Amino acid sequence: MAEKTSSAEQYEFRDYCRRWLEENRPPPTETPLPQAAYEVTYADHRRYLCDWQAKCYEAQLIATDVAKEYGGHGHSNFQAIASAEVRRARVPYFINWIGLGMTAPTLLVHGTEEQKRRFLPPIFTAEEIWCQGFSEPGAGSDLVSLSTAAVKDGDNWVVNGSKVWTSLGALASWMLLLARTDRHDKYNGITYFLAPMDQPGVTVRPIHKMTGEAGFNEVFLENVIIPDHYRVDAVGAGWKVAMSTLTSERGAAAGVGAVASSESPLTAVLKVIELARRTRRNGVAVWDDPVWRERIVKLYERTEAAMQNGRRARIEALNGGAMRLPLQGKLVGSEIGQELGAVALGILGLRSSLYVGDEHAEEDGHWALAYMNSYTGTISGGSSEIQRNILGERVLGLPKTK
Amino acid sequence: MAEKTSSAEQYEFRDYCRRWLEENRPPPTETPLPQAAYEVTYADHRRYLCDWQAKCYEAQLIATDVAKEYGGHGHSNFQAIASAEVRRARVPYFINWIGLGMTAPTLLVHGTEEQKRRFLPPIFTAEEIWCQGFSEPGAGSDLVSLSTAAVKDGDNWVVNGSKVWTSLGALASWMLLLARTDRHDKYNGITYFLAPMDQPGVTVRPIHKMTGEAGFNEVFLENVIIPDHYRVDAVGAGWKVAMSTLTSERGAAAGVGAVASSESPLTAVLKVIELARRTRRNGVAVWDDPVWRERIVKLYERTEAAMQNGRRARIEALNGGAMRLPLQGKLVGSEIGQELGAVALGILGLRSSLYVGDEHAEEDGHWALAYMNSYTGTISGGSSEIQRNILGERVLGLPKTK
Amino acid sequence: MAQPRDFGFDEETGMLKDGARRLFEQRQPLVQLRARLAGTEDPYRGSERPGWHDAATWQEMVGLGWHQLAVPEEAGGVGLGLVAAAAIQEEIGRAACPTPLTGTLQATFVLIEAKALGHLAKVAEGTAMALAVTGEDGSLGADSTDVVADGSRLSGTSWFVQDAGKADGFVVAARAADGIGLYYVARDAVEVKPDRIVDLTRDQGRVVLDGCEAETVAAPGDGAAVLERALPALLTLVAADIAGAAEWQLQTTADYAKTRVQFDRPIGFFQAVKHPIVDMMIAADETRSLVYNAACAWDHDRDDAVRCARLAKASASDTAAFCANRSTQLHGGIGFTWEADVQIYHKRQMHSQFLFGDGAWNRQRLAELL
Amino acid sequence: MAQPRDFGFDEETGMLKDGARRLFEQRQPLVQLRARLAGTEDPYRGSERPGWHDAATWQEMVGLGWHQLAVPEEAGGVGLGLVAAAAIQEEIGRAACPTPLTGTLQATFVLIEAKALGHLAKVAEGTAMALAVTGEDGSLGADSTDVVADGSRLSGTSWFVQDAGKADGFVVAARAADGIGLYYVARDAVEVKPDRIVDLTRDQGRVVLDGCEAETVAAPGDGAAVLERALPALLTLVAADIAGAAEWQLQTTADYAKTRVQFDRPIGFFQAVKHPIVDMMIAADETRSLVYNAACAWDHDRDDAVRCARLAKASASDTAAFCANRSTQLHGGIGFTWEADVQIYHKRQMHSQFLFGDGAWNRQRLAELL
Repeated sequence: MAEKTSSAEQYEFRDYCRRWLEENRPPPTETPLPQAAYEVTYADHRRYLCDWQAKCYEAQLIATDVAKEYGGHGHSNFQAIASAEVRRARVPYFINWIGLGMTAPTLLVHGTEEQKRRFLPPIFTAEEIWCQGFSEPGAGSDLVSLSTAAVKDGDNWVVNGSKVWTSLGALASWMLLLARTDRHDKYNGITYFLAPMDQPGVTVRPIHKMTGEAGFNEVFLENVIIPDHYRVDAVGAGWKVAMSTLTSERGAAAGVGAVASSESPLTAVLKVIELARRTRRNGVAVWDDPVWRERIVKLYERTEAAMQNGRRARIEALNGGAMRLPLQGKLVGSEIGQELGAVALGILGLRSSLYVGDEHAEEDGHWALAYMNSYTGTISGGSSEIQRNILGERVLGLPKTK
Repeated sequence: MAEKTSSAEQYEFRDYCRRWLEENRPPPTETPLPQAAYEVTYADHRRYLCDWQAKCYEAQLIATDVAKEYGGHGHSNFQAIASAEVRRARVPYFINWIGLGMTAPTLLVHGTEEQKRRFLPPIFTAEEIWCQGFSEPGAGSDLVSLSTAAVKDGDNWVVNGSKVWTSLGALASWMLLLARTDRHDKYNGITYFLAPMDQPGVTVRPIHKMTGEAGFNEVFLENVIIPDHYRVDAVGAGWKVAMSTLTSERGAAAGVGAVASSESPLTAVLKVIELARRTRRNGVAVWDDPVWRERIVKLYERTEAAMQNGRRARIEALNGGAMRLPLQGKLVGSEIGQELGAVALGILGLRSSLYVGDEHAEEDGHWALAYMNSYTGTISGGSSEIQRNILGERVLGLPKTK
Repeated sequence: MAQPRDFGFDEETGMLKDGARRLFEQRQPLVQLRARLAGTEDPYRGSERPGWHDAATWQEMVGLGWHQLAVPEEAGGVGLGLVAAAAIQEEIGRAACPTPLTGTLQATFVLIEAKALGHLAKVAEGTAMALAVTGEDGSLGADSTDVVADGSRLSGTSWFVQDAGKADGFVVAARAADGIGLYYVARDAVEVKPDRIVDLTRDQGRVVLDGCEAETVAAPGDGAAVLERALPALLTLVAADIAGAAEWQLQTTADYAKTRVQFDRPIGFFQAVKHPIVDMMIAADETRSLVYNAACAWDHDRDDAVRCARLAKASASDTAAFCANRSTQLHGGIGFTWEADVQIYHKRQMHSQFLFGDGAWNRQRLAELL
Repeated sequence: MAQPRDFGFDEETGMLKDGARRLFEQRQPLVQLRARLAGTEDPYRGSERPGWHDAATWQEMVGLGWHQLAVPEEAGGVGLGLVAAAAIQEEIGRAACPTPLTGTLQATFVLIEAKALGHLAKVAEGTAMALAVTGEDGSLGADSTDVVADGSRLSGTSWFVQDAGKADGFVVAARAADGIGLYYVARDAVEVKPDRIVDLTRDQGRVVLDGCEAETVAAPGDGAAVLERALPALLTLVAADIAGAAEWQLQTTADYAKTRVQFDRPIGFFQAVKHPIVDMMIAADETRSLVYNAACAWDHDRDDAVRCARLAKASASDTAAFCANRSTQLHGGIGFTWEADVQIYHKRQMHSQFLFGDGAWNRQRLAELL
């Protein structure tokens, strides 16, 4: 629902979105879509999702509030409504989530007029898929120590190095690239580029996760050429630019309509409760085993608390500081998600062994996938260990570990 | 029971100990003794416990294997038997546990002939109570940063500074003192002294713990005089000497008969199970509440595991290295003890509020005392945090935190 | 959702909460309490420790009308809801303040559910009250009472009465022929036997009734239902107290970690200290959010109030135990001394943990609603 | 205590254990397994993943007599006890080795309790066996079987048969008129339908019986009791496997923490990494000690064997889940990739966790003995 009390035409727009989504919900894919947009690898999934995003763009559910000259629809205060309705409708996610969630907001703030006109439209229509080239094999949690080097050569930059954990790397035609332009200045030696993927020096190698899925990629860059006008902001400003998008990511995303329309945590817990109710072992439903019920209800309790944290975060008198609760979101959410997966496997017991494709697997192995994928949540995007440092230092003012 | 299969006279000696302890068990005190020897503060408790230790010494249960010229009884391989029987008999602890457990072993290894003849006999008979002056207000976990200074003045040392967490400080006539004799050499600037407490420069201030008990003391040393012949080992060798006693403490203790004859962890867990069986809330015994039973049995499981760790530690083929299991003992034992206290309070629920002296308190507040005192276990003698560093570094070879 | 987005926390409530905080900062209840504790430390031979609260602070609260905060206007009260009451209780918890207001607020919500306007008027007049509803085994639920009602005469003992020594009167649950009833008895009509308890900030006691005359608050057979209806408010108030105390434990431990130096660094530098403090914050924040949600549900979405209150107290009980444990551990040696205030909060939290049921108990009740 | 101090772990057992460890170090089962996994990764479109074990390694084991380790001498076996069998199983777990020996050892102890000398002789001759005793819902206890016996003919499906693809024959629990009986059927008399499972080191399957002839191992009515008697050995064997795997997870994670550099230091320098690794060691050691104790109790103090085995598996299940979780987390990004071996152990541990009951289940059964 919209943040502010809705005016008449906002109500009207909401009804329009709701109706459109009901009428245009796409049929399910043959092979189920991955649980998260960053897992997409198959060509047929790609086609299906690009068509879907384009259709949603046409329907003004994407780029709703973006100016017309950049391919937007020029409304104001409509995007939040559209995004909420998309989330509510449980329709497929938008494949170009990095383009919508990171490239567009970054360019809207830091991009040149030329860059905005060139890059934004095909992002909205999913004609150009984007991926992110920040992490490196040697620089995981310690992002700023990245070593991929960009050297100026006339009007171009020549880039050499490698990136890792690159979602959509195999499907993307453009990469948000952080590269080192000064090896002597750790923070101010990084520059932010828009890198074209369709050139010989770019090699993409899929990384299979423990689930067997291959959404992540390793990307090798060998003498990759980037015209200087594809540089974002000043040389050496890359870290500042990257931080501004990373931190404002969620907020920015709403601005162009990137919504991972995946189920809410509470929905997930209620599914676990249902699972426990229908799963019988040794003659009794697992839900009727007080030891398991205690663990499940504790999970339900923490999930409801996380939701209420989100509500409280908006109330200045009660939130204990603007960043205190938002900064907890990633840590708490990912750890609750991991516990949820572990609990689901525990409920299934021996039956949790049955995986995707087994005719007797519960929900075609959904819970094993969810459990294993939960480690992506606690490790990438700043591991739980890093999150605790950030919270201790930024919120509580404890001395910096590093 | 003794480590090696017992010879005939060892069996005979064991029967003698067992009989003697049965016949000489002292009557209970009017005010119950504190749960641990380091809590003793009352004069009547002191008298009672000194008499008891002296009697046990006469009966050859203490200093059993120590040479006659040092006040011992000159046996060999009898002490372990005596100590085991004392533990088994559940008789009061020996008040001079620091003297028996630390001073005596230290002097037997590092002391001069004169020091051994002078100090050992009154330790065994409890005529001279000892306390330990290692920790300082500014140096808790970081023991080696101690700053109490000893300055040479002719044949004497003049000591100024203060010590903290000094058990028996108010009853002791001697203190094992670590003092800095060189402020420029952190490790080799510490010297080990035998300090006489009966002099004007020594002020003892009791520290009340959260339980209200006052076993710990702060000891202020102002121009305290120590003759040089009360120095142990070389000037600057203090840290080495202290470590050798601290690490060999348990083993050494057996050598002279310091046994805290407190109940075994397993006995304690079984008492908790009994408590859960007889405590009824809302009409059912807590033991019949599966959620509480799960938590109690987990505690039982970990306690049994700790016992079996002790057994495995002696088997070279299975112990994963000589120090791996012994170094876990303090950490695991103290954390199990804390969980045990917390579980007991949880079983009692509202009734856990009733404390020592309340006519309706369960076992006169035993469990509240046990819970609160459990923090002494997880904090002093190297906190759980320090223990994890030691285990990670010494056993697993991880890089030193400091 | 039927609830307002802002938890119904309006400007007036905000001023009330800030006012409470300022009052406790001025009155320094723990500093005053410390003076009373001198000489009572030794559990075996220390001098007796009578219950205490600062009468002047109580009078000031009465002057400000906090005692009648939740009393309906038709009974002469301010007529605010649980959001306001929980806000003040949170500040009481943060200050670990011994005060009759805690029991009086609890009694108020029971009296409201009993529609006992007459007794609510007593509260409005400044009568401090406490609930006397628990039996000897500390069981939960009204039916655990050991008190028997014969007409309007009550006999037996009511156990675990919180802050019994501070109350001018008691709302007593008693068993009559037709079932549980609720009654009011004045302090001077009964004998209050103080318990010796661990918590230094409460005085718990037994209320012994010897056939004394009592005024009926809820007729026999209605008492259990009244308490059941009031339970969400009671759970929320205790949870709010815990949330306030947990915030104090968090801030105090963080401050200590910034100043205490070991190994040449403030200990907060070490992740073995930093990360558990962060976990304290996470626990405290989860509880706090659930408390505001529960209070708001009571005021604006009563059908959902039980579920929300169970959530709040379940979370609060676990948070109380966890923050008590970590706050002492991370203070090191000083943490388990009498002179450190962390021990005072530690004991209050361990006590609050069990009031109206521990975490597991409330989750079991909660499960029945899912 | 009735048990020998050294867990009955004599020199011969020590040599056996070292030998097993050396064999797996030479044969590198995971390296061989990796080759078979290529192309099967994708859960949706990867190629099929047939169960696999290294036949040569199995032949070598048979040559060394490990398959008949626990078979009594009168049946032509070596006649060693559970201490020896658990020692080998611990090494199998440490190597995460796919092998028919796991199921064969389990079957052996069931056959021993059934006094089925004839079938024990089959084992001694090198017949690999697996237990087929579980029903479709994965319930524990013999009575969960969905197989029905009509005289000597068995029909129905036996579920969750571990390493079904590796066995030459199955010990099947089936329901007859007079109760549960145990039967032996050869591999070629049944249909084995492989499950698609998460664990890469086991091949689990369903054994479908279509009225096939079976040899009686335990008469109808005796089967449940036989399985009950053998249960401590089964629990201990699985717990030993977990203990071995947990030790691998501990050492591998510690080694990674010494070499992986972040923020200019090996990550093992940071307490956020160091301390959880220590907690892995504590968990692994508790389980390992309880395993040795349980094996020793079976061999030397049978009356206490059930209690000790429940302790071992309860501890092992929790250790499996905890070490799996931490080993992946502390490996960071590489930890959740297919190419890192931690994922193979992670999956094996999650699977082992549930065999013969998880931690809570075994603690519930344990409580009944206290």
